[in-house]
Amino acid sequence: MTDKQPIVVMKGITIEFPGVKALDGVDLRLFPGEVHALMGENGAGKSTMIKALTGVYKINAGTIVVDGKPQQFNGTLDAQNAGIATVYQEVNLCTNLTVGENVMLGHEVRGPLGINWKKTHEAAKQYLAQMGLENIDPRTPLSSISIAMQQLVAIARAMVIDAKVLILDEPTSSLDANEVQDLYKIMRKVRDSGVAILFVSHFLDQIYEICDRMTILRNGRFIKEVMVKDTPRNELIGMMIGKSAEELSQIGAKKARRAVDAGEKPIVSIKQLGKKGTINPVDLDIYGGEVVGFAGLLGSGRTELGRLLYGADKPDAGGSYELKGKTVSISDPYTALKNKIAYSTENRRDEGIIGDLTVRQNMLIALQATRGMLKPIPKKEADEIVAKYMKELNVQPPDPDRPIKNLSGGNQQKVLIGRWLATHPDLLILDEPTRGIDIGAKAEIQQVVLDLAEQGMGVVFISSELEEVVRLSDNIEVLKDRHKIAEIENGDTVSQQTIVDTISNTTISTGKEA
Amino acid sequence: MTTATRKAAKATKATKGFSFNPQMIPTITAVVIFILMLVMGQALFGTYARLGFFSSLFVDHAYLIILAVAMTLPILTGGIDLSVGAIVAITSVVGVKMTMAGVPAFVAIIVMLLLGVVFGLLAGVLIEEFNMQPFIATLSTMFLARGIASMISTDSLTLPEGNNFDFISQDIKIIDRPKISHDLTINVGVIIAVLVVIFGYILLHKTRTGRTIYAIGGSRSSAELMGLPAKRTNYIIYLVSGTLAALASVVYTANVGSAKNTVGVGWELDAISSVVIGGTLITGGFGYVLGSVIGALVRSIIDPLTSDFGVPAEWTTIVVGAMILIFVVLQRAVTALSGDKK
Amino acid sequence: MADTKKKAGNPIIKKLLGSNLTWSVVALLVLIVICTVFSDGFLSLRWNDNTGGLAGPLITVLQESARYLMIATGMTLVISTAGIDLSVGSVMAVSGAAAMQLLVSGVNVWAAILLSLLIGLAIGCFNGMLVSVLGLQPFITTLIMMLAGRGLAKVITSGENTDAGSVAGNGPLKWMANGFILGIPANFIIALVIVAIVALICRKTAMGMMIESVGINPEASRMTGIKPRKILFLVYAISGLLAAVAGLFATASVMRVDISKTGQDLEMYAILAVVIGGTSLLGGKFSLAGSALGAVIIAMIRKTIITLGIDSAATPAFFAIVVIVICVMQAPKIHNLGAEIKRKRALKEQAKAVAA
Amino acid sequence: GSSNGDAADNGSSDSGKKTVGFVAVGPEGGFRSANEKDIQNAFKDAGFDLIYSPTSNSDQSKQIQAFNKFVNDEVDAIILSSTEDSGWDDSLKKAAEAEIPVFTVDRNVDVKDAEAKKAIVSHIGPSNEWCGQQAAEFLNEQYPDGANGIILEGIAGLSVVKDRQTGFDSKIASNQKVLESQSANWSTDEAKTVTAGLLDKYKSEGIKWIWAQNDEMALGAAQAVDAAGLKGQVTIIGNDGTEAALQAVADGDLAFDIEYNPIFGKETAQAVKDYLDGKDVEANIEIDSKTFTKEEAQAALDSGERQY
Ligand SMILES: Nc1ncnc2c1ncn2[C@@H]1O[C@H](COP(=O)(O)OP(=O)(O)OP(=O)(O)O)[C@@H](O)[C@H]1O
Ligand SMILES: Nc1ncnc2c1ncn2[C@@H]1O[C@H](COP(=O)(O)OP(=O)(O)OP(=O)(O)O)[C@@H](O)[C@H]1O
Ligand SMILES: [Mg+2]
Ligand SMILES: [Mg+2]
Repeated sequence: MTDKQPIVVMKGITIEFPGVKALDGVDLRLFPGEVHALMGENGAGKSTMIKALTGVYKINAGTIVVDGKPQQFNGTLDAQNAGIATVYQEVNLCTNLTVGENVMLGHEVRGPLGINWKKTHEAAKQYLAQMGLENIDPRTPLSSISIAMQQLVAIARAMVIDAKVLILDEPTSSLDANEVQDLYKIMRKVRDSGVAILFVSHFLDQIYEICDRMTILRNGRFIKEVMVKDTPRNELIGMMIGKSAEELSQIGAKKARRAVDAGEKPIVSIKQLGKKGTINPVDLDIYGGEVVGFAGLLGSGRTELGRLLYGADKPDAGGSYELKGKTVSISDPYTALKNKIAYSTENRRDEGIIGDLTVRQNMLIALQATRGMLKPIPKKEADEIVAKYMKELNVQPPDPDRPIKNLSGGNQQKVLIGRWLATHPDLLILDEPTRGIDIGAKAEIQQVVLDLAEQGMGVVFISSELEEVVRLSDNIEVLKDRHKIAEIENGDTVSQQTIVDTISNTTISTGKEA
Repeated sequence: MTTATRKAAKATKATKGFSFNPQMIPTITAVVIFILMLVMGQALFGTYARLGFFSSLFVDHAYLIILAVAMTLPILTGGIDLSVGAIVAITSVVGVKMTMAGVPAFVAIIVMLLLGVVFGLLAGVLIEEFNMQPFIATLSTMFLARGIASMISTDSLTLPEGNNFDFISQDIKIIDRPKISHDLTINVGVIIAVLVVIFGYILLHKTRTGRTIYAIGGSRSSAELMGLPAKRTNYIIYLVSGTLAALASVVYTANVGSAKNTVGVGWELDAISSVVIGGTLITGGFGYVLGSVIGALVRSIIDPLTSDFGVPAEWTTIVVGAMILIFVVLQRAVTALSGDKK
Repeated sequence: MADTKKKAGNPIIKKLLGSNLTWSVVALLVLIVICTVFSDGFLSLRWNDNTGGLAGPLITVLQESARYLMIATGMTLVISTAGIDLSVGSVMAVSGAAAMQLLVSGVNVWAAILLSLLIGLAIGCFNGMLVSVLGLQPFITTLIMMLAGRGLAKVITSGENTDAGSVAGNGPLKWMANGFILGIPANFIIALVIVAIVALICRKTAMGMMIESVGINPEASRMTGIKPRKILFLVYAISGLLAAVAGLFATASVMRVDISKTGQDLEMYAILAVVIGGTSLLGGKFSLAGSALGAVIIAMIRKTIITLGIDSAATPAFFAIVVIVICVMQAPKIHNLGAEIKRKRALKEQAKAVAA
Repeated sequence: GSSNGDAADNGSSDSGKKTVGFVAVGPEGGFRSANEKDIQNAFKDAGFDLIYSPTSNSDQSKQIQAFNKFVNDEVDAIILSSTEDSGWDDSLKKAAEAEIPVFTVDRNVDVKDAEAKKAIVSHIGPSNEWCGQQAAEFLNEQYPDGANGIILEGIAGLSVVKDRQTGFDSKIASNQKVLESQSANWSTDEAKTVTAGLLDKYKSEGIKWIWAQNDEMALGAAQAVDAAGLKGQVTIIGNDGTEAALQAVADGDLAFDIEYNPIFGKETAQAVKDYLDGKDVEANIEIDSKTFTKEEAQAALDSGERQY
């Protein structure tokens, strides 16, 4: 069909894990100078396919041909040497090293006396600049930058290897509009230099904007390879989820803040609650039955505010925290949970899942913790809870007894949301809950959020996708550089643009950095 | 442009407070406390500032310094090498046996080093090929080495007269005063130790292998997914620690001029405490060779201090323990106060 | 997923081959067989009237394994939190020394037992305090305790190897280590019961899960409302207490404490037992049954050494080789060998097919 | 050099009080504790200022470090209770250069270097070979026409073990059959396990005697024999003459115990004192030890003179 010769040809790839056939005879072709999208629901097998190519997983059947040579890589290093640079789904960097070291690891600039750190850091700075991180000092410890920034660092790292094939597994999941644009710039540049790019994303807009060709997977099976330009969305969605697009309801109309009747106490009311270095003192009221969105750019402090509300970080003195009218001190997550406040982290791998425990245990553990170590949840009750959320959130595979680390990224996220719902909180803080979630599941989760609010739960909804925030929230808190700069009541007049303008037009009066 | 401003803000925030590397704090503390200990010793007993004291501090502990460097590498990756003490035993027994049989010293020394390589390699294979955990793998090689050593001989073997091991232990008097206690003396052993320290520093901070070691310490799986040669590096680490252990054995054997299957019992623990006292995290990822050296010196002056304090016999180990405890607690306190996370 | 059910080979067999327990059992049996081959009387059991119990090589193995069972159990919990307790050997010496010294100084035997257990518990709590509250590294903390503990034992007996063999009324303690229940060594049964209790508490309450979760991902655990500090403190306390029990077993069997030898190097054996039992030193999932089995294997190895009359010089080497063999057998590489070969062959076939 | 002034005066201030460095093994119970306590007390009584420096798990390197430290401290004399008989040349040379007299106790050290030899004034202690010989001779007369036996050794490779073994081998009659020698690492409790094992293993041959190289192990062996119901049928010999062992001999649990007399603090202190006062001192002061049969043991216990 095309004159070009594919640089990577994977045929009939099959991978079995104990109990799962993650991939079943999947084909994939990557062409130089093309951006190729790998499409599929959570658990479809995208990441597995990538790991099959780079040899992280051993294939049970199939052939891999790179540059005309049959290949059987064993490990990223091998693949790299063959010119395949990969950014895996979960951020894989070393938090004990600096940003610069992470970018350059294994490619440090060497002089006669071994590594030349000056040159190395300069090089790192350039690669970071490419990602729009020009102002990050390469000597900053990686642990001190947010997970989103870390994702950018990981991509910068991939640029260091001048590769023939560049693989990006959900690089945009935690980026906001600006970062995504920066990323496109680079992808285009790289593509035009004749590199083949494999791109995974759950944002159809992104696919249609940047990709030329796509391969669709479903339940570990190969569905079809098509050109993007001649595939309408709903056809694509149809192929991905196996039912027609129409069945995906468009959730949440524009909502106006529900009228608060006089004398109604907010679930949570904070005054001047802040933490030096991460978030300046904030006033905030959250009422039952409303969805409060936190909008802001990367590093604006949304996560930090959420963590404060949950007691994950200790707030500085001087702030006040009221729960349903009575002053409390939420000193740690345990007290927060006891007071029916739950927080779902944005950093799934490090602060969310407990990898070796089963899905079941991961779902129950928070509830268990609130009940106390010595009062185990009765088996019957436990079974009910697990069954309920496995079904409601449609966790794949529907087997609660596998280690959660073996689930696909998106499904892990669902399990975690189940964990927090199981504690029946009055206030549920969701930090990037739809990160890495496929369109079907995203709709489900958004629906869940609205239903919860309906039932009178207060929900804080933190997301880098303004569109989502605007669509779901009754009330939007806008943050910038770790200050709360505005509180916008949602309504017909409010649009994404409103938020963007607010952010760019506000200059923080106090000026001083938190 | 929002991008720019926003990130400018981040950057400044990020750099602020990291103007110097917080990972160094434990090591710096170690140095300070070490000096304090010396001052205290001098003030109370008046012998801790003598050149002779420093001479024997280094001459008698050259082997421990080498072992500390050897131990630093595995610990930085979150591993450990319990076999160093036993490797000292077997290499010294073999080495001395050979010289007694008339083999020229330098051949014996080479064989000793090769033995170290072999045991390092064995550990590497067990860890990488049969994913045994370093602790267990090296515990086994420790038993193995010690066992073979005592199978070879349980006598205390003495180096024959005029063997050329002597050159290592020959005193080099830098300052020669009438009283030996005021001489400043070193020997080749000390020089070897210094070279080993330099080697360790270069390996860790000037080579990619060194950086990979830190990366593995941060997260082995990440290191692998980042395309770093984790496996090869781990082999290198245990090869090096095994070989350095053998080198330590050469130095020690030369000093005492004899060998014994029971030599080096518990030295691995001394080495580990030295490394930890020096501020290296036992879970890996953070630490410095120079820290380990300081650690070794601290570990070395704890014993003399204890005996000078005239601690009653039964209490000695308690006091030694207490001293190390106070040390790590102080270190921990300083680190915590200087506000690093967790 | 794509047809989850369809799997190659019999799942049960697969599972069995996969599990460490199986390989431990195999190892144990092999050792027993070896011993029986070398000394025919090895499996013989006879009734011994003046001890009022069964006698024979296997019985002594059970008797010795009791102490390993204790420390291995405590060690399992500690290791599951990604920690380590090097002080168990010294704690054994301390509690043993305390018990003997108290007996000699005329304290009632039960009081002596209780007190020495409390001392063990106290040391455990101290470890726990340092690790959880001060956040010191487990390895160095317990290493310090290992040093100090020995000293404490020496202080308690003022440097003597106190012998309470001739103290009147030391019966109960003596029985603990030498007595028999229905012909089976009492200390072994006591140990089993204790292990069972710990296992029950771990699995019937949420303790086990929480310990594992702290070991796997402390930060995530904190975010789910677990208090990692509490858990850490708890496991070290338990380890200390169980080590004290082991100390009683070790000293009561001869009614004499050996301040420099009692419990020496036993921390290493405990750790070996735990690992042989299939718990990773990196923390996380633990198996008390596995560790128990590991403990018995350790005792069996030592027995084998005696039975084969291995020259004392060669003992460590023999020990090492057995351990290495067991661990290598447990390596996935080995028991996935079959599957791996099949996979390789399949791919070869394909390659040919493609080529053709 | 050494300041002069009568060491007998009980100057609480260090003025005129002579300092002696004691390179020791450490309180490891049994013989060791008794011996080191006695030495420490003896020197205190003799008006010396004794700095005690033990090692851990008989590690020679720590002893060498302590020794060299004493040289730097310019103590007036060094008492060396070494864990190893070799490896002391360099340190002794230093001592010689600093003119610090060295007195070896318990274990003699063999020195090649002539310089180093000068440093050693005298050796004080009982003989290990003698102990081994006593055990052998007792067995020979117990079983004139031979019998099967086993030996419980100390930690493999220590020179005590070798010396006692040499002594034993030099005297034991050819008709005595040693079925097996196993190490029980000086430990009562290990000795019990090992002995139990060997009793099972050699049930057919029948074990008539057990020679344990120290009392700790002898007591362990006795318990194993008792548990196996063979009490009285096996001749067990211990070594060291600790109180517990004598008690056991008196009770008939052990047949014979050989003393390795730890009480020579006085003699040592005297030797040091004489030397520092310029008198000359014997190069080898052998401390004689006793042996104990049932009666002798009982007598010794009744006399109440045993300090350990
Ligand atoms: N190591 C593993 N062991 C067992 N099963 C696994 C393992 N890794 C992945 N799987 C299974 O393979 C299937 C595909 O997972 P994969 O991560 O490829 O999905 P994905 O397409 O990347 O989904 P997402 O969009 O959420 O990342 C999932 O059902 C998952 O449970
Ligand atoms: N683990 C952390 N340790 C220290 N500082 C952090 C950490 N995570 C984030 N920060 C810093 O705190 C500030 C706010 O980061 P945060 O992640 O809350 O931004 P955000 O608004 O949540 O955006 P996003 O969640 O999309 O990253 C940023 O400057 C970031 O560098
Ligand atoms: Mg994925
Ligand atoms: Mg965030």
